[in-house]
Amino acid sequence: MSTYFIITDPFSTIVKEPVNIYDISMLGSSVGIKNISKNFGHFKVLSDINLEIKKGEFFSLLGPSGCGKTTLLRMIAGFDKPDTGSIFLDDRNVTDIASNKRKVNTVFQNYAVFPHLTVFDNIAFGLKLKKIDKKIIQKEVFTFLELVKLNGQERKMPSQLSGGQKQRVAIARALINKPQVLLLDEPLSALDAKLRKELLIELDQIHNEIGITFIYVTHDQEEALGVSDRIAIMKDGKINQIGTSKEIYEKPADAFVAGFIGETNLLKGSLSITENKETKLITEKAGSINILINNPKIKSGASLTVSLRPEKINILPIEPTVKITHECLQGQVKEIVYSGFQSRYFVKTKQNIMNIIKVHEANETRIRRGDKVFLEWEKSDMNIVEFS
Amino acid sequence: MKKILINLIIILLLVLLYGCTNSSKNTDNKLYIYNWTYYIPDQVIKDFETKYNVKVVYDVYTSNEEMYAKLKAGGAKGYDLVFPSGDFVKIMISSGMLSPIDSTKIASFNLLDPLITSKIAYDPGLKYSFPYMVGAAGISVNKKYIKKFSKSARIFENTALKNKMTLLDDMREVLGLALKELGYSVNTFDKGQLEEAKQLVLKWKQNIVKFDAESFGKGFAAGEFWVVHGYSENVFLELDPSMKAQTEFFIPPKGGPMYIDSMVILKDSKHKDLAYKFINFIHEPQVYAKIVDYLKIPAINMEARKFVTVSPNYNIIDLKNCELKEDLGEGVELYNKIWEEIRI
Amino acid sequence: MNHTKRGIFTTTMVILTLLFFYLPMAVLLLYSFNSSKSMVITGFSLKWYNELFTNSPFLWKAVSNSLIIAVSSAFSAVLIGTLGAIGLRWYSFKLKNLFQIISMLPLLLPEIILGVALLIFFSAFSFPQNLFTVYLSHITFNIPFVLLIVMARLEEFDSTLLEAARDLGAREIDVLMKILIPLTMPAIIAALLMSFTLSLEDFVITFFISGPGSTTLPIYIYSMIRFGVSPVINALSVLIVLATIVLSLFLSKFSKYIINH
Amino acid sequence: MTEKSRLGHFYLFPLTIWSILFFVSPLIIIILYSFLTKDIYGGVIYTFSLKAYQSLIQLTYLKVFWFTLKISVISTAIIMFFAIPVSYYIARSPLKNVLLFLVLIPFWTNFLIRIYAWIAIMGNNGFLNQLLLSLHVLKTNIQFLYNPIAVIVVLVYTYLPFAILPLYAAIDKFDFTLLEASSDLGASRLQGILKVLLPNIRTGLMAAFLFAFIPIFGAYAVPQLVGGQESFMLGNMIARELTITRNWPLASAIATIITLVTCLGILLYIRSVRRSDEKDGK
Repeated sequence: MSTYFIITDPFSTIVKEPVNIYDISMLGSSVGIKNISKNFGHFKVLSDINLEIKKGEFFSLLGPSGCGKTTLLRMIAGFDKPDTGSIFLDDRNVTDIASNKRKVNTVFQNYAVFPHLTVFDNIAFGLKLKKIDKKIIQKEVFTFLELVKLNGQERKMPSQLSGGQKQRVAIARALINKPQVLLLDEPLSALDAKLRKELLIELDQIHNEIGITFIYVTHDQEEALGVSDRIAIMKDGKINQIGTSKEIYEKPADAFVAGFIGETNLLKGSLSITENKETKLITEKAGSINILINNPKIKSGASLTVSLRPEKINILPIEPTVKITHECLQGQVKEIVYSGFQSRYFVKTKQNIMNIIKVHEANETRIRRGDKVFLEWEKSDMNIVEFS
Repeated sequence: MKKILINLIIILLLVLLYGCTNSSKNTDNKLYIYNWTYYIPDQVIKDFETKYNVKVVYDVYTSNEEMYAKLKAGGAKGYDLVFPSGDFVKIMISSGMLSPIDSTKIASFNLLDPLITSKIAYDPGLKYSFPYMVGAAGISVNKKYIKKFSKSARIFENTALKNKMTLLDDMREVLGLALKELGYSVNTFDKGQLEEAKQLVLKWKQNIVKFDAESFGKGFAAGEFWVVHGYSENVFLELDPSMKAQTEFFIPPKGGPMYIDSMVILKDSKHKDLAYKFINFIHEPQVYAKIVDYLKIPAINMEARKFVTVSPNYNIIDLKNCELKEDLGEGVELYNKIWEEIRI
Repeated sequence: MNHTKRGIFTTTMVILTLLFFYLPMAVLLLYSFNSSKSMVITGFSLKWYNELFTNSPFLWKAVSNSLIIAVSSAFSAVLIGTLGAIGLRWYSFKLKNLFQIISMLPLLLPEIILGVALLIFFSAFSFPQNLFTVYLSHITFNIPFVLLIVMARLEEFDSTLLEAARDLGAREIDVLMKILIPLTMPAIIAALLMSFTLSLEDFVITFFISGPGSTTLPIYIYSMIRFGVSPVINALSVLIVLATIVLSLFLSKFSKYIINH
Repeated sequence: MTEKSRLGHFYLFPLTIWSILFFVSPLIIIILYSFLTKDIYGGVIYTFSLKAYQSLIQLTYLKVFWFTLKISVISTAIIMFFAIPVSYYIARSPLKNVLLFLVLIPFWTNFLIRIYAWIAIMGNNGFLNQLLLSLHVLKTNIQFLYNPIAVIVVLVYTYLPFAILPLYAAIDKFDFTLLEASSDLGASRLQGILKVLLPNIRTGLMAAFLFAFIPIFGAYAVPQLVGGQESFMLGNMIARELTITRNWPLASAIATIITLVTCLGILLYIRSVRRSDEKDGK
């Protein structure tokens, strides 16, 4: 996705004097989730979730609100208990251990910074509870203040801090307890867009420095795709797909994932295999389109849903020579939405409207509304997301 | 968890204990007196406190009923000395609230006026009570506003004084006044006589502003009321010196209910010795005279009469047609019913 | 046109109300400096103030009784009520709504009912009536106010603060002492002041359940209104109003929690 | 039982004990007493009797009930008549903190002092009479005290702040752009207030009404001190049955009935709050 990290220069926030990593690097642990189910009344929040999160991984739970991702996170934290199933930290079953006894800490969506304590006391909260020597606490607090770039702010009250600063306090407050797993429950959602991007990169950097496991809950695909080692896409209490950002974007497992991650054109139709083994998708509206079928299970006559990302489509004012690996359709431009470095085109092909995104190039031929155009894409860019 | 619970219970208990100590501190060397309003001058109490180096805790009531209800409801556990009227002495004896009085411990037993003591039927031989004062409710008139009036209970029939008069809010006193006016006994159970009395009171009711046993004295002094039915001391102690000359008090010539208020020691009293000391102190002739001068009512203690300097508002002789209220027993229901019909 | 008319109506009502509120207080102030015992104005004098301070031992005894009761019952009510409010706010259980209504009921019942009920209750169990029963009764009617004020504050704050604390290793006692109580403190202080004032002011309940030696200031004032020989009461009233103003100024800081119940 | 609910029980433990001991039990006892037989010297005899309730339906008692209701309704109506414009004004005023403070002072001032102040004003030789006499409006003193009007005046004075405060809180939360919207749509100011403001502050109105009506319905000291011979309310009746006629079952029966009436009012209030919450989609 070419749309990320364009507004700010990401390196401007990263490259500063690094914190002494050896002081704070900790050991992460793996998280195992076995057959977890949870009902609130008659409502099934989670059904039979299984998940393995590796040591030191930056793992995201991504899904629309109400998909159960936060509930799952709260179970790992120990705030909620599953109805069935178990949670493991490094192969130790922690399902019945209270939150204050798990080596897991949480960063909350709404910061949950204690408003009656100074920045210093907020960060020191966990250590003070453990009755650790004051000098050590002080040293630790300053280390973590530096980690989250709040040097010199330790005497302030939370009401004097900005949202981003509060969230930094919350992060330091969680990390100072040296958890094996850090849980982040939509930590950036209350911040404005610019700040969100900055802090996300910092989080990634912190993760790299201290090396513990991060479990990050979000409904924002940009965030998840940008920093995660792996992502689990959830919907209605189930996991739809687990994979790296690229796998998920390029090879969505189903129509929901395809629609949820980025934008897509979904083409529905039935498969017909011609006598010379050409495979064609006969759509109701766009006519017949040549596609590639790699899955032997898909038989002629099966109904298919195919995903085609808007940026994979080329829009041309004149008819191109179509290669064997490509497919081409003709259409008319209905609407153009200009947004700086790129434009979005809505092109009508027979009855169907296709959504196309094109980055502007120098000297490109200008396409106007109402123009007749040709759409061209590689067949391999079409993903079958559903079939029956 | 358990620790917190225990801590909390301890805190709660401590707080409760704190409250307890507040109340239980006052055990010794304190005499708890429950008396009518204006019945003993503050100075006498102070003198008693200094003479015996004790503290007196002094609370007041405005009617026998109020006092009795309070004692019945649980206040009886705290007081030592109470001043009920005769009928209530009898009630309190029969409900076992009183401690018998040891006559040998009372020095002034023979100083009481036999004219009065002979009338005492509520406690023959004074086994449970010792008389404090004798008197009767009467009528006070403000002569500044009322130049001419007849000295009789019929003054309440004067429509010219409508809304300027009060009757006591006390069933026995008001019905008794009417019964005597009609020539009957204040202790009658005769339904016909009571019905007649009721009609008479209803006639008076049209002219009075309220039934009041509490603030009639203050109201009279402030000029709110011109004619009030009540105890003279309650009125006169409220008056400015300038007003005393223009105030006249009389006992209706046909009589009314009279009372002998006695000192009684409650059964649960923890300071009986102090209570005896107090009774004896009150009846020291000079002390008693001081009280009588303050109240301006006749002395029951014959020895004390020698020291009296102020002429009372009325004399023993004015009470000749008055009758002592007796406990009505079950008959109180009849009175209650009639009184309710008048009052509500 | 229409607008100004309505404006005049509400403005008039406000002025009338304020006059209505303050006329009696002005009259008390006037009479407290009157040299005569009656209500006819004869001249300026401070003698009633003098008498109040030098010659009213029973009154000051009543004041001290009132203060003892007000302080002790306010603290006890706040202790019980704050814990109760935390319980009602953060935990759910069967019949919670019913329980909540019952806890609030003493606030809504006419005072005389609570007075009579407590009187009969104490008498049924032959509980001696004294300053201690007054203390118990005052706690009873103060608790619902504490609940209201503290719960209003608890409603405002975010449950994740508690989770965050537990997550950082806090035990329940730490959550209570380090998070809940400090954060509720303004409301706790408001509740304390409110209870203190209500207790100082209560007449009806105290009147019914008072026993030997438990004359509080309102009971004493009541007897002064009915009988009692001097306009000291005017001077006393003025001082009470002044004390009220001072207390209210102090309270205005916390009034947010008191008004918004 | 989960850890959480155990903790809840722990926090509620003192409150529960206290409520049961010093509130619920006393209420149960008065209800029990109302079904017992009176003892002529006070207290009760432990035999079942409905006499207290039977005597309550006598004309004399019904008269008191009717009088109490009348006084309560009139006083509360006057209170609401003042409270609504005043709290509206305060909520909209730039000086609202000052005005609120001015309302709070009488609210905090000792209740008996406030009653006494009115005795000083309305007395026969009180402030008002003196003023009117010296202005030659009057030739002789007028008796302002000791009648139902005096009772109403003092009750209104005493409980007006109790109604203003909850109403103010409700109006203060009201979104006044709604009134602008309604006037934009052609409603007059009065129509706006009647059709937009009042329905939206309904729970506040209800609370104000209850905070004034309930204590007035149980008033004792005010009719006792400034009422005349006919100003006899249920509160006075309870006190009277408790002390003078020593009919504890009857006093308990009246108290029970007032309690029931109050509970009914509260239930109606809760229902109306729920209804308006549902309307708001909560």
